[in-house]
Amino acid sequence: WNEPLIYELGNTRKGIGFKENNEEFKQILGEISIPQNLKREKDPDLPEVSEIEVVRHFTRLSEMAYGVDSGPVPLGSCTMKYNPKLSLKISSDKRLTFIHPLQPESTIQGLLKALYELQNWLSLITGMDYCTLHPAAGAQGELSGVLMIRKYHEIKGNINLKDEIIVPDSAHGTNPASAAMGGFKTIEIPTDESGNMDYNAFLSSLNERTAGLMLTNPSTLGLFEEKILDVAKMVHEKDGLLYYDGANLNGILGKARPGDMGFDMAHLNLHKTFSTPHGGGGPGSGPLCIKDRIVKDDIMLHDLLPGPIVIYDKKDKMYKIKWPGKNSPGLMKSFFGNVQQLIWAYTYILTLGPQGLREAGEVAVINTNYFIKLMENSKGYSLPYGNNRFRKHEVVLSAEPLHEETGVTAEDISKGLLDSGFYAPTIYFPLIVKEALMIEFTESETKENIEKFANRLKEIEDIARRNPNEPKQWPLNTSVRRIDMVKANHPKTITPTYRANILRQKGILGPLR
Amino acid sequence: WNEPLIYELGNTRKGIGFKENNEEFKQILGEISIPQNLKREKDPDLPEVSEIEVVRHFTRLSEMAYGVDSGPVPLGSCTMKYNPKLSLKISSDKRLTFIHPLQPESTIQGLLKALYELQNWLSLITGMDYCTLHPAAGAQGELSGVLMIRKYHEIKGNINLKDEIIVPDSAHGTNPASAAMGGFKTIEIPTDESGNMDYNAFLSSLNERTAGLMLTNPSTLGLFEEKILDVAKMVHEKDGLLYYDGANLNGILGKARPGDMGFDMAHLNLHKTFSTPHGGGGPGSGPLCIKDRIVKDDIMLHDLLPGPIVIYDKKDKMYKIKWPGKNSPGLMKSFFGNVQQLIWAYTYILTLGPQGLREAGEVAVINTNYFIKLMENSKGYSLPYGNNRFRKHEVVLSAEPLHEETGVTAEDISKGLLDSGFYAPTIYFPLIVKEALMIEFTESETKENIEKFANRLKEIEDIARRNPNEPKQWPLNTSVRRIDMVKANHPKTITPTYRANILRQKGILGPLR
Amino acid sequence: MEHEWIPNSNEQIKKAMLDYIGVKDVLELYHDIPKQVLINEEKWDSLEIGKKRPLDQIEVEKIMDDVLNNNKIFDKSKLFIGGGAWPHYIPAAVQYLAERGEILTAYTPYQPEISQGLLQMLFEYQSLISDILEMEVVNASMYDMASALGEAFLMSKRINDKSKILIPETINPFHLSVAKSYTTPHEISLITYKVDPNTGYSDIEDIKNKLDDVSAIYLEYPYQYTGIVDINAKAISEIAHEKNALFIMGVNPLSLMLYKTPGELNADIAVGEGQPLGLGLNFGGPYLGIFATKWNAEYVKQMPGRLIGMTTSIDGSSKAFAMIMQTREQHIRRSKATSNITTNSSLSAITAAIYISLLGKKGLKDVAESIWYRSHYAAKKINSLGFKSPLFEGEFFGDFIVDFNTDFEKIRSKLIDYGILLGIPLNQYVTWAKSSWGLLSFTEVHSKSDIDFLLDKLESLGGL
Amino acid sequence: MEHEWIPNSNEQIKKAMLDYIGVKDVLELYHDIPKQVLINEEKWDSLEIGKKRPLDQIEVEKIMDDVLNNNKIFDKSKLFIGGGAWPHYIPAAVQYLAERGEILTAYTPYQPEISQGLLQMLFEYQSLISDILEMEVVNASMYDMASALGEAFLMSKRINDKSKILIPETINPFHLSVAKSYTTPHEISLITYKVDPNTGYSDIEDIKNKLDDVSAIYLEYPYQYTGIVDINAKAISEIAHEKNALFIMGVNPLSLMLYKTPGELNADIAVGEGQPLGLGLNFGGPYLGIFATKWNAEYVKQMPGRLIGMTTSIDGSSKAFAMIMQTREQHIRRSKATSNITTNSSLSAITAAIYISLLGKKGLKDVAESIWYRSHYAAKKINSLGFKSPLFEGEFFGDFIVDFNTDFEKIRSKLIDYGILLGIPLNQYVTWAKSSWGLLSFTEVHSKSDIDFLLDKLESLGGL
Repeated sequence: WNEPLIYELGNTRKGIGFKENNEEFKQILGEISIPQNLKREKDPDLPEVSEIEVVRHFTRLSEMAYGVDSGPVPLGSCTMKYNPKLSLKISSDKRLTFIHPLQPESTIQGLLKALYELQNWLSLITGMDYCTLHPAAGAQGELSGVLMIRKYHEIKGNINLKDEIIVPDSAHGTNPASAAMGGFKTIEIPTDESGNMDYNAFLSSLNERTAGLMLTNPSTLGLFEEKILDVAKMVHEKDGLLYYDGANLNGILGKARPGDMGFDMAHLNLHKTFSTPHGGGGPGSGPLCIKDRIVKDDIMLHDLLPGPIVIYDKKDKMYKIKWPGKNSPGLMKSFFGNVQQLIWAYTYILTLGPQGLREAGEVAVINTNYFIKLMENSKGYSLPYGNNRFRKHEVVLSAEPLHEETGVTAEDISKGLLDSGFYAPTIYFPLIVKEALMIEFTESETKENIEKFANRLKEIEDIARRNPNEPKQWPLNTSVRRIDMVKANHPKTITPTYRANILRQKGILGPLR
Repeated sequence: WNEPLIYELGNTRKGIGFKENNEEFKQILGEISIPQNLKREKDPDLPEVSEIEVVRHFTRLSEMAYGVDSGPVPLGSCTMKYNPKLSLKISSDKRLTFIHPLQPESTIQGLLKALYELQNWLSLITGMDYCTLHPAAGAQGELSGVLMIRKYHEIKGNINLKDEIIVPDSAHGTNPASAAMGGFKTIEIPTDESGNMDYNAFLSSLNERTAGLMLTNPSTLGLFEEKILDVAKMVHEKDGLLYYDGANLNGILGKARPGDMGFDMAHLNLHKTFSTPHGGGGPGSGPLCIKDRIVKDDIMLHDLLPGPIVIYDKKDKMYKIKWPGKNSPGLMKSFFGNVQQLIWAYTYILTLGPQGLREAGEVAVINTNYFIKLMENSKGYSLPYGNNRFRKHEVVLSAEPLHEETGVTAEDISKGLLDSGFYAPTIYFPLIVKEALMIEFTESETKENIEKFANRLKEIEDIARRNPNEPKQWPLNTSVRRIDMVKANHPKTITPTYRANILRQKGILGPLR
Repeated sequence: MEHEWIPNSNEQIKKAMLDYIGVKDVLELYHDIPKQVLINEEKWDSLEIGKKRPLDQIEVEKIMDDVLNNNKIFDKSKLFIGGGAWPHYIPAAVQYLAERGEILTAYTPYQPEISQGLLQMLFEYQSLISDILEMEVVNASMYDMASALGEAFLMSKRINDKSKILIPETINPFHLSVAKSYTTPHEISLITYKVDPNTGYSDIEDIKNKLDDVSAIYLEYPYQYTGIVDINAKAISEIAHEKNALFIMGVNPLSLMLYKTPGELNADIAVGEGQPLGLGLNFGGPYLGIFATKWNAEYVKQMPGRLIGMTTSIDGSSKAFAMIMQTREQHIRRSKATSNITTNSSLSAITAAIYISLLGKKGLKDVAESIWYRSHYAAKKINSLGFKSPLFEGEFFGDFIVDFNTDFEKIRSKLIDYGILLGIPLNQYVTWAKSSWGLLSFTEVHSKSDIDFLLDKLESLGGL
Repeated sequence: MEHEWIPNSNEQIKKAMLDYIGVKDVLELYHDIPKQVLINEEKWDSLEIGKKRPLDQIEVEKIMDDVLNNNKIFDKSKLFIGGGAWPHYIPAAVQYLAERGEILTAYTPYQPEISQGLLQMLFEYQSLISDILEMEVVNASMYDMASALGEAFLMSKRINDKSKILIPETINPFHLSVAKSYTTPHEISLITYKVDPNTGYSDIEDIKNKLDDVSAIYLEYPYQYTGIVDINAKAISEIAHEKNALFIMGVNPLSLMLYKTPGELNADIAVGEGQPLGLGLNFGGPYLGIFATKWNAEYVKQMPGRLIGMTTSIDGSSKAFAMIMQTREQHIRRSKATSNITTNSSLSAITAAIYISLLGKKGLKDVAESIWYRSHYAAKKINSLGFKSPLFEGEFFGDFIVDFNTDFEKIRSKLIDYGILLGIPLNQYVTWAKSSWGLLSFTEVHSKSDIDFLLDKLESLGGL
């Protein structure tokens, strides 16, 4: 398809309307009267199209999109697993979607019970004591954790001293960004040969200013941090808190728990480990779980949670919401949380049970290592860091050998994968690997697809050697060829909205300056 | 996509199962005990795949299908209008889908009331007195009508005499087929120059053997039968019944009613006039409406209806179902009817009201004649029969001029339309038009799409003149090129099922003889 | 009247189009309709159609909420009722996939090149059913089992031109009515053979006495109104073939996961109800008529309905699907066609294909076993409450008759108050049943606690 | 444990893969995890997670039916409650389209060539919102309005490095809490300005007294906890710009169909709640944070979140869409990024785009007018029942406060028996309200008869 913009479908028709609805009110109240200086001057230039045109437009656009329902999406660190239609059906049930966020607790006991149980399940899965289901996404879960770290030191009177957060150089970008949003400096620790955080560098970065450490484990390299217990002990000795980035939980699901490793807090990405759909970029949900401890006097760490928790009031025999109190940094978003996602995850855990969750984790790990073995003899792709170690949920290959030999880049390889009906891996990340291809199949991929993927990578390698120019032309089979990113970002041509385009054409808008 | 067969995805995995469910019963009842000579010997060779594989398989296959949601489907006589998602939502509501067909009437008063109203609405729309919502599709509605004609003459003691049904040569194939299934001979009447049924031929075919007449009005040529009142009078004089094929009702919706034209019975195709989806070939729904009259003594025509009707019992103040009695030919299918389709049509009529239905009919007619005007000056396509007459819901163009000039056929033209993102018209029908292109836009098509369609037809004409071989190669943009129909139908290669294919490969199955 | 479902209903657009056509008024386009017939706007608009005015979608949803809420809404796990349509579990993925617009809003795939996906789905339906039935030819669907049966009888007559068809006494009465409608014009007489009042199995001797000029013997398997799986199936097949009659079976695809198949039993034609394969109850429709026949050219030629075949593109480069044997069909053969059917139940067939694919061999067998276990558990337990249960002693699957010793309709009414819909009062539908007989049904949707709840309530009604 | 959601969970497949890898047991793949940390199977399987065992899908649906049925289920037309999330009519086509798998199960479009459809939808969302707001730059979404507001305040600080932000006394208290969480680490102080107790409009004089070192003035428009549309919007904008402060608005996209837009009012940043654009209430989420800014390079550079831009393919032959200005984002800029946001609310944004497209200009205006009419009708009628309604005299849209002279919570409880959920007991959330005040809300889902039903019940409670 080459689908026009919805604007180009015109503005001469009629969409869904409710005009008739107002006639009886008009008879009683007369015309709408709005103070002149509050009245909008000109109706917006919105399209006016009929229902069938909208249905066709978005049907066709959706066919030009690619999700897990279309085929493998081996984006590393994104854990794109199957999103069960069972959960879709339940989480879009109107008995859920029309519950108002400020409904009295007595009217939503069924829902609160489920959310209460979900808190408990996530606590058990992570080895923690409390979970708030509040954060709207993983990154917000991180920020929540960072704000708790801040509050922790503030309550202890140390906030002026404690201004550094340690992050390994293989970390997701959100870690340093969250630390910064929480007002901390980040101290980056390099990765050693075996793929662990460099322990000596870590030790020498650790000091009185250390407010905490943020760690993804297994790391973005798919490797488990072998010295984690030592690291935890050292950070705790400096009264730092350990934050666990749950993005990669699928790699140890049912095998190890952050709470048992010494972490004080952890967020979970429900769209990763717990199968909620990513919707092309969100919404997500990032529950934050913590291991309780005394902060100071009678203030416990769970008092610092920046979100509500559901509690069971034994006296009243009902579930209630406990909103954060004065020791909390405050809320992170309006209302309880992203409840559709929470209910989705609830059904996922309910269906699989502990046995199924463990199976999911194990098969995800088997899939990764099976793929690595398939690629073992390939000369074009190397396996940097801990070359002899098994990976967990994901693996980062480097296309640097192929790049050096032929000039073909990780990006070219990606486009070649698109052409064969796969989505591409995460590329150029983590930054410490050159020409990185970060690949995660999850437990949802079939053995056959993993083999096809490996074969395609090898085929690309062959093509690159035979004709290094060919990959530069890819993709060929997608709805559009490679895209002009210079034009996309140039002040004279940048077009973030159709309105900007029109106003520029009319000469009303100049370059973006 | 080139999607493998579901069988080719393998049989090594696990689908959705309910194994656990039986454990507690097994403990009570032991293993399942089935008499040896009733036991299936070998499990069927069904695929065993995981849920994600099924979801991807059918997602991809659906992207290789084309419905009204994808773009214009101008199939003449099929009335492919927009299928509102509003109606989809309501008709697939589980409050409807889990009503058992033999539930007590007292438990389904809401539903029966709606069906009762729908009967009345359809009666008013067709100008009839009674409707049964029973037939499963238009063709079954026709057969129901034919069986009523049969019963009518039987009750009057004339069935041995009355063995002919008159049908014009422009009729849908279902008319003669239904007449034959009802045990009648069909007498075909040619079409005259102006597109009407040849009146003299009609008169000379009319005789004492005439049991009835089946007529589509407007005809498949999109033309209104101008002498309909005379025709009706003449048939009635011979004690024949007039059957109205409702396939083309959209052409006169809100403007004329079969009951007012002298028809005794009419079926409606809910998937045509009343927007229920066609689902790639059904299910449909073909309510049969009749104008009541005395058959004999106290037997009325409505007593002959081969399906239930909903009545309102004023005494009991409840809606009840009246099943056909002894004067009816019997039922046409199990249970009440295709109720999902009925409720869909109910919501459609409810939304539009009489004004909206009339608007739908008018715009459908405007669309047709606008298209005809656009094509007026084209030399390659002619407008046979009633060249100066306005069409109603559809038009039949003949590509015979282009064919004679260039050898390019209606089929080639169709394939050229597919290549440009349109579905093709109905072709080679009606049989009385050479190289027929039977085109119906319905009221759902935009002016712009009609123009694009006309332009594409003219473009194809140009291409045909410039390079007559090119159209023979079409389609180029579809998932498969032209298909080997000889292989498809040959006794040695015919493959109606995967099982047949496998058994043939194993040498167990020979040619189909 | 401008409407969101009618793109060109905008007055300006319409005016532009009418101008271009060269007419002043839309009425001119209807000038060939006799004046006496033409309805004027005012009259039409005043008809009691809908609410006599267009409604907003929001109003429609409100009204439809009323329509649906004004019924007694039973939880599906409290529906213990079958008799030709059964409550089953439908995985969420089934509805999601079947409702995708490209499938839902497609027409019959007359243009195969652009409809390969649709054709492949239908081919897969035919294939999956074929494997369940062990018969090599399956068509792309009929309306439902009843009409499929009517067509099977007509096909039998076309094949051997004999005029009698033997049918069982305990045949589904709806099927019987439809079969009569279909066969009456073709002078086929339907002759009933008896079943044994103790076992519910067919009376072989009675069949043997009625074999003159028999075109076919029909066996319902299981009998939908007794649940009995007839142990004489093989014997009947042999009797039929000895007399050069056809053996026609009416099947439940789920029971075939456990019981002998039409293929094993050498049936010539098999029909069946596909509703259990992922379709709702829908107060009676749409369902899915299964129609299968043997690998025999004469049979296939006489078969009604649409057939999809696998072939290749002309250049042989890729597999392809298309409608085959179209010369049997009405749009080509007209009055000589094997049937008038055109629109069938394609979407139901696709739904069934999705359902079967999702469950696979093991899942389908699970369902069949669940049905067996639940019905046998319930029959046994109800018996222990002091009722004759099951009434017939033969092998049964899913459904069975209980003699409640008192008016069954009364028991049923009482249970409705507990949200339970229990079975079918047989004597309202068939002459051979007493008013104390109820036909009960159990499937995988009923958990043990659902059944125990029913038993408990039944017991509490004991004094009735 | 074989499972339908884990294709390779079959024991034979796993064994083959493990063999190929060269390990005996899956545990070998975890050998780098310290023994103290590794959980053994038995322990894990005994944890109280789910029902401690895998469930069939049929069991899950039963349990979830219980979860959903154990709530009081209100018909949406009986929900007279807003305060930041409102019941609205969602056309069926919205949900159908947004749930299509290719959209629902997609990731962030990192590979634009294969995700043009997704990118175009997001671009259309940005564009449609841009036209409603009359602001040229809109991002691809934030989590919700509250978090968008927090980010707006941080952005303001980044732009002018001043430390005070003025906020209205009647700000949505949830927004306030979130804004504090976001701004506290960055030493921004949020200073409240007063509203007039009679009109509900902002107190301009109070604002003028607090302008020292002000980074931005924030106006909620309408105030979600009073429904008042502030007549001083223009004046505040001018005051802010005079002091080189930013003018930040918090809007409801529906009210903007009738009232002056952020563009007209010269706002620098606008945030808003997109929930009214086709999203459910969902007990609080997911919603849709709208974030817009002016055509100003510095602003765009400091803007948080993802931006989609229209461009062309490299050869210029076709239009194309891609993520732009990515150097602001965390995956590239890390600790220097404008925000840590990555996963946002794309599907909500797409849903809003579908909703806006379906209604179009006229339809959206219909909705806005419906809200205006219904709320004004209700306010007037409630007043005639003898309550102070509306409490504030200023212009209002949709929501308004009524003083019921008695504990509002009691009135609300009584009405629940009639299936009505009436408004928010304000004093549970804000300090400036009395216990007799309730915040009521009316939208297009309430027909006149729904409102009259409420009035009738309210009247019947008169003696309370």
